[in-house]
Amino acid sequence: MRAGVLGELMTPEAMVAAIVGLRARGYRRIDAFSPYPVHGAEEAAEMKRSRIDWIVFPFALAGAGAAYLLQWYCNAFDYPLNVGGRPLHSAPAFIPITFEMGVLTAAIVGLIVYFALTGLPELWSPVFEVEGFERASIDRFWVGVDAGDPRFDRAAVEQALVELGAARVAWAGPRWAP
Amino acid sequence: MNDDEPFEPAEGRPGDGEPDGITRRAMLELCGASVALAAATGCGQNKRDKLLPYTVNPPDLTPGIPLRFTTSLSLDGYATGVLVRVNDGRPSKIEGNPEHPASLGATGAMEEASVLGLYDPQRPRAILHRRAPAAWPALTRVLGQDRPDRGAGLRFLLEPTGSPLLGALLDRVLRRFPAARVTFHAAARSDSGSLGAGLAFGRPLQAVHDLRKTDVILALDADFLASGPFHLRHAQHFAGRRRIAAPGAPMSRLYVAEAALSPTGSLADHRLQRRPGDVHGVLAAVAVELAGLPDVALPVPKEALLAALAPHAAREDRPLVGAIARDLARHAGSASVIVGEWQPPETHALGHLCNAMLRSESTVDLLSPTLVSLGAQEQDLAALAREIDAGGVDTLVILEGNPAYAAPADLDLERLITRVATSVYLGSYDDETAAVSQWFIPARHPLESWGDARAYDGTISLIQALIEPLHEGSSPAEMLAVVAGDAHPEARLLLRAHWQDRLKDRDFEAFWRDTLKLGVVTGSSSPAVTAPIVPGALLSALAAKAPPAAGIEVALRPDSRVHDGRFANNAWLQELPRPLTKLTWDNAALMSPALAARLGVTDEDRVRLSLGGRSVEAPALIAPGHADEAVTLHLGYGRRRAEPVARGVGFDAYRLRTWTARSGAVGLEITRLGGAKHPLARTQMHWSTEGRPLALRATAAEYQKNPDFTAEQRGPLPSLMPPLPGSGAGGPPQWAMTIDLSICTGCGACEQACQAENNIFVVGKEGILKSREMHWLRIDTYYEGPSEAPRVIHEPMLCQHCERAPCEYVCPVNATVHSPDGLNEMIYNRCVGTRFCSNNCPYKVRRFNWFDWEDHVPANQGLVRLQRNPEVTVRQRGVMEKCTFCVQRLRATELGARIEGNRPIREGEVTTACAQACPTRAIQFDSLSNPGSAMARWRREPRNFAVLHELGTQPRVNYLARIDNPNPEIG
Amino acid sequence: MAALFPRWSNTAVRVAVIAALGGGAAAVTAPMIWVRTPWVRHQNEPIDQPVQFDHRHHTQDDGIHCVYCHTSVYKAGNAGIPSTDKCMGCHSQIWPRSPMLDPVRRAYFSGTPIPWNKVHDLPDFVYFNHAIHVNKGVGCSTCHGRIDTMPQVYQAAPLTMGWCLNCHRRPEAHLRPLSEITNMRFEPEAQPESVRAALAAELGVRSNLDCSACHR
Amino acid sequence: MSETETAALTSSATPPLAPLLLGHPTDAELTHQLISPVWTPRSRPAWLAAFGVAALGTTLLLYAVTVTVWKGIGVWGNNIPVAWAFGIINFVWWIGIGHAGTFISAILLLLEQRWRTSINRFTEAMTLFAVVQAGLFPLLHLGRPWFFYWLVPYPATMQAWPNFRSALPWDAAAVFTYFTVSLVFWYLGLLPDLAKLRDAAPGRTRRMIYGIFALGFRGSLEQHRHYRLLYGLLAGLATPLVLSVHSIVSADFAITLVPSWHSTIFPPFFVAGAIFSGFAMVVTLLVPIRRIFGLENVITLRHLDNLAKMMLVTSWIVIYSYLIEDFIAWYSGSPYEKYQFFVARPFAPGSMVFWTMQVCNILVPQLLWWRRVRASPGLLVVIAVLVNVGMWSERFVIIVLSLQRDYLPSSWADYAPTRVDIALFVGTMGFFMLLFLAFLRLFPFIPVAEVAELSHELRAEEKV
Repeated sequence: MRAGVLGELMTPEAMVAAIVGLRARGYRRIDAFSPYPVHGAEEAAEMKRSRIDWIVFPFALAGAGAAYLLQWYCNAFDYPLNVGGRPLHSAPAFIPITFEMGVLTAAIVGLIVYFALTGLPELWSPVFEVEGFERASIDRFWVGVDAGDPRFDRAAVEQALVELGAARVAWAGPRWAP
Repeated sequence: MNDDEPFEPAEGRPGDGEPDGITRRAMLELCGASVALAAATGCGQNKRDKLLPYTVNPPDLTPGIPLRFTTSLSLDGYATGVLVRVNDGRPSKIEGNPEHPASLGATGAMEEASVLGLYDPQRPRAILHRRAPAAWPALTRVLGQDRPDRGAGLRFLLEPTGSPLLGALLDRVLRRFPAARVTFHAAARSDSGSLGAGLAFGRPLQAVHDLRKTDVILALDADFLASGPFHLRHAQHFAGRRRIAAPGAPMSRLYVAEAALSPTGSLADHRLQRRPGDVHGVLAAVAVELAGLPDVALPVPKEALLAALAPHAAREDRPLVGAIARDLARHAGSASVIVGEWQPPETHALGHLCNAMLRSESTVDLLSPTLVSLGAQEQDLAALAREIDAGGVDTLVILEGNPAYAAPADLDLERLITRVATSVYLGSYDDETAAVSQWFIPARHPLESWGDARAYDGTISLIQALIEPLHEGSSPAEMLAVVAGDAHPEARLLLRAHWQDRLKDRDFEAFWRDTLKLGVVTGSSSPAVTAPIVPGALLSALAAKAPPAAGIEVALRPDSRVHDGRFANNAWLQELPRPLTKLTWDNAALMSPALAARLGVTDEDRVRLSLGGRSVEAPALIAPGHADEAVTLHLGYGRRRAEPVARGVGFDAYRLRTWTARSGAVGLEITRLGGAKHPLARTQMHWSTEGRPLALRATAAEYQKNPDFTAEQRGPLPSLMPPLPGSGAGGPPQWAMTIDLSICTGCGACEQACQAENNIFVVGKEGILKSREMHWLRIDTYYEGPSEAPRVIHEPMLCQHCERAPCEYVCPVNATVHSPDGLNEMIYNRCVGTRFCSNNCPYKVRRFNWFDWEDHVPANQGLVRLQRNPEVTVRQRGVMEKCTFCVQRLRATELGARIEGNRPIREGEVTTACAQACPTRAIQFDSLSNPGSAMARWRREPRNFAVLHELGTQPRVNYLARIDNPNPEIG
Repeated sequence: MAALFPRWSNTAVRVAVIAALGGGAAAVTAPMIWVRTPWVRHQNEPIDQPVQFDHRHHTQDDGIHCVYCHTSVYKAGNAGIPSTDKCMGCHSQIWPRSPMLDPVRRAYFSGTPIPWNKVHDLPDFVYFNHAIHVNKGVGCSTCHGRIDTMPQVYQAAPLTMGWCLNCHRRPEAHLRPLSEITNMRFEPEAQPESVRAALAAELGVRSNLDCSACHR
Repeated sequence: MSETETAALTSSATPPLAPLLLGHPTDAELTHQLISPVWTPRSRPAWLAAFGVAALGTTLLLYAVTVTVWKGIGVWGNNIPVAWAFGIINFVWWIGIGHAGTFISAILLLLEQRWRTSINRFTEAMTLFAVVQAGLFPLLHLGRPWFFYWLVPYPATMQAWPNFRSALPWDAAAVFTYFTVSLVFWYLGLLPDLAKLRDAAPGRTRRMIYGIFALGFRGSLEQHRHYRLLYGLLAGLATPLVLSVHSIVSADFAITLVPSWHSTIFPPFFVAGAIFSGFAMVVTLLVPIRRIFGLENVITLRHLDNLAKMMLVTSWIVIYSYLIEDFIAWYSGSPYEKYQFFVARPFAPGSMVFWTMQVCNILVPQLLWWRRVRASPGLLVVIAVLVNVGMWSERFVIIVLSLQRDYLPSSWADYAPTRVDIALFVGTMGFFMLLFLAFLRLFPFIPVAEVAELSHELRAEEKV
């Protein structure tokens, strides 16, 4: 969230309810911050299932394939040596590393993709400037609407959040903003 | 020879003539070599190496191309001819001289190892007088001065020698000092052979056995295949009759009676375990049986003989000795009796009688003695000791032999020498004798000496220096020349003068050149004489011999490695496993399992051995197959004053030796001592095959009945792997080896040759105790049957160069791979040292550099580096190594053949160091593409097999199952 | 409440991440590049020698043949460094008093060798054999470069294992007629492919990638 | 899998199960309880003492490593034929211990076993630190460790490549992958808790340090959405990975022809053994920590009960493998195998270790059939330590006893470790403890976010 209005809620249930409420009011760019993943929050925000797995899969295949190819290149193509009378292209022996490299690529690419999708690392974010936001990682649940939402209106959102049970509401973002 | 005279190197075998111009270059090369070698041990890539060219290039030398020169190495007076490989001025490897009768191209372990002695950093470097450095002129003044007493107080003690030069010099000395006396003494040599001949023939003749013609042999306490002056010749000739080329082919038969299992005994078809003192009884019983056979011509009165032998013969089992006697008689004319060095004269005499009965004219030659003998001017060691004790000796000149250590203990020479006013000792080390002598002169190593020598059959060979002396020193010839009156004798000039004088009219330079090239003086062997048995003295001696007493007999024998102690500072020999016991870095009291059980003694227990008031402490070692009620001790250990390698190694068995009982005596008392065990470093700890088909054997009869008894251990196996490229006749080389177990004596010469050729480090006793020996080739010895009377088989085990090598596919860095010509290559510089290959080697022939052995073991340091073969990488710590089939030799030969127009490598053109050394020629090496080679022919024999064939490793080293030829009459 | 980190920290982190990744990559690739540079092997660096011996002068001005001094090149593993008497053979007559030749005369008369610095210094576990190469059509200049133009000898070729292997894989590309072995100006690569193939066939040259060909 | 099914699987019928979480703490209380050990000095004396011992052990390790690298592995007791010994035993043992961590955090996650929640962080850390110890040995074990990178296919000027037919490059790849994936998995799990530390730790410096490692994680919907999937994906990757790692380690033996190594049962046998020893190590560490840090409400007897049952199950897989090995040795008729299993192991030198293994791996775990044993933390620790001894002995038996008695009796020789061998082994335990204790002080070793989530879920269920 670059900029927007946030409201602090006390329980995860209230947070889900607030999201539902905001959506009902027609807001689409809703975000929420909670100490742990809250059941139903994503569904309430009508977010789709993450697609990281599908992004990672081709990389994993490519990593495994490259590993196999490299082994073939080293042992059967570039410097073919008679090793114990074994075939130069000893396919079964090349499998373990192929598998390991597939897993390794998947894990590393997965992490990179996660960072890319979530914008991490990002030590500073406008929300961190919000008074009391530090409890979002402990026992508070913050829900907000992004200023980029087509129906965004600061006063209206603040009003809605208070109605939905926010103990306090705050503006996150540049100070000079509306 | 004039140094400035151009010298044409002689072409062809065996030697490359005389090294030229060594005086000017020797030290120079040492410098160059040490720089090169200093670099060879490390990475050496960061500092810039130096190139040191000759200032004047010797005419016959191309730096980088090794030369081979002939010379001779003598042991206890008898010479063995050798070829010495010299790399850029450094003698680096001893090989056999095929032209020399005592070598026939083979070498023993001692010959192989002697090159290390040359570079021993602990060799003394200066003349000492009363332990302070002194100069040669001062010594010559003392030795060369005139004596008013005509030499009455002058005594010489030297080792027996056959050298014509020394003989002539002794004559000169005795002409100048007629009253002087000379003593010949060798601790590891007995005179009972010549005494026995004296009893039998009335004169001291030497028996030379020609085993090329011998079908049945009865060896009595005689290890004729692995010790004695002609053992290399005996071994090769014996193997020729022993090797059975096809099922049903004839082969010889060997009976052995002995106490401790010897290499010879391990090949016996029937082995009688007897105390040394009971061996006479065996021969007596055989003689009695022989005398009773119809076709035997008896040169002595039968009744008298039977009467004389009866007390001895009665102790033996008649059916057994009867069968032996009948077998011998059946082969009369091609049978012989060999009596061991340490048997008493009566046994030797009886042996001569038996040989006469067996019509042995063609198998046993009788020769006049080869050694120098001075008649009345000679006295024995006991007489010398008595004279010194009586104060009759003012000057004692000791020329080698270390008598203060190695003389019989009851003579107490160590004390007596100090009582001589002037004692002069020429010795290889600053040893026990040097410590008690006033003068000490370092002796030259044989490889830096000039001289001549005679083989056991009298053949004369020259000893030529192959390197300028590394240290100040002298030789017996020079010392005698000084006494004879020369001021500045030089051995080379003495030698040339002697032979010039002797040859008179013949072209001396041609003789000199040819002899040095060939290594022997052609036609110089002693002629055989015919001598009839003289019955009188023989019978009375036999009758007078008392039967052996009861009790434990101790047998004192020279060690198969350090001999009489002279090689004690040779780390290679110390670490070379003794045959059969595989003991290194120690000697031990060998005893039978039954005796050990009776005494409550186990391996490594310390025992006190007492004999006639003297005693030593020794570790016990149970030796399967040892005669009961007997203990064998090996001499040459427990040096009281010795150099670092020998220090603290073993116990001194000379302490139990007396002048009259040099071979041992009955009456040994053994006490078990408590306390900690004395760890014995042995390279093999398990002696049973556990029923596994590892070393196959059969009798000749079984072989004839079932020639395919090794079928399970050879032939194709099903495999999922792609087929291997074959090796057709005449195609590119495919190296392979075949080893005939029938003729392997387990002597260890191959192992020693391998070490010398391949820069193999020693690891010390500690290393052996930790099972970290580095030998690329080992000899596995397996015992079968009861440990009281086991059957033995030796199996040389080296890298098998498997075509489907299990070591190769587990190496993560491709440091061990297969070459197109069938070698299992080990690339040290690629090895990271995972040791996975060793785990997966079912033959366990890979060796690991656990440490930087040069850094870790002092015996690998210093001058000994100069011995190293520059064609073989010195291995760094952390890398694996193993037998390479001497790949440096293969590649050199291959390059030569390729340069000569890509011609194929000829049959027998190259061989490995082990095959080259093997006394029995049991190891054959060649390319499979030479189907006519012995290696390939042997493989086609039905008894061919591969060790662990069932694993599918397809080894390139194949074995021929051992075939024994027991007498069917004996159950 | 102010945030724990200032806004610029995001940029700092991005820079740090890029630096770390770049640094990691550099840490891996830099040594690989370094070992491929000539200076790691002192390639092309003239080596000072105890005597200022000039190959350029001896071979070009005086026309002395390589094998006159490097006598054993056709028969031994090493080409051979001439013994001092060879130098003196000429220099007892020519420039007998030159101060430049002082070390040579001193070596000759004292019998102490001239300590030349090794220029082509292979590791001790590598057994390079000159004889087989010159007898099979590999010329001096193929490995040593234009020695005849070097006032001070330097190592012209990388002498890495990979460099050896490149030739051992396809030796025919670098062969020349035996008559041209010592010809410094001859360029084997300039010959037509058919000529080189014929040479390889005539001399029986084959690709040799056997480890023990060089390591033993 | 429903809750009742889970219950049926993980416990015996009576009496009622101990709960996974005791009491009803609020999120704030829970968070405070779980992350406060990071900065509260409450645990200091015990911790300090343990840390001192661990530091001593680490010094010992440094000494042993220095001696080994400086002088060569001749300072070890290895020889020919026993070319592998303590180094590889320790490698396999430590790697095996690591397996339980991955098993708990990945496989139990996929199986939706909620009891993993309280202990997964800590077992993952155990995995990482165990793999660090394990990774030391293949390196040190090389004759020339400075050339370790020759196992990696990099473009060298010598143009030589590794040999991928050998199991050792497989090992290198597997251990490296295992370590990396475990690290990623662990770090990802730690992210939310690092955010908590950033926001709750006393002192700005501390908060900034944690803040840097938290990478700005703030628990937004987007971050949680991808997080959950990636976490699951990594668990999915780690599951076959953990099976493959010990399978590959077992290939170091199984691809050879050494009698008793050359065996197809090795991969499953090794994996089971690894998890067996890993669970034992978890129990060994968990019980004292739970006590020292007063975490009985989070790590309940239910957890210990489940761990004990896992040990019992895996012990039976191991026992089964022993039986099959013996059967195949007999059935194959190979004299080498038969000698190894029926003569060498029970009777040859070193057979004491074999019998130790029999007792510790076969008999001792059977105590876990009794509920009362499983409910006694003290007894569980004793059993777990014995199992670890037993599993170390098993590797000794497999490696040393097999090599001592292979094909040619002539080359048989016995093995004895040296002081350096022992120092290395003890030293790695010290180093492991050092890392582990540092971890306890620096990070919340109970995953706060996950426990809070669990607590929330449990409360929700209670209400239903």
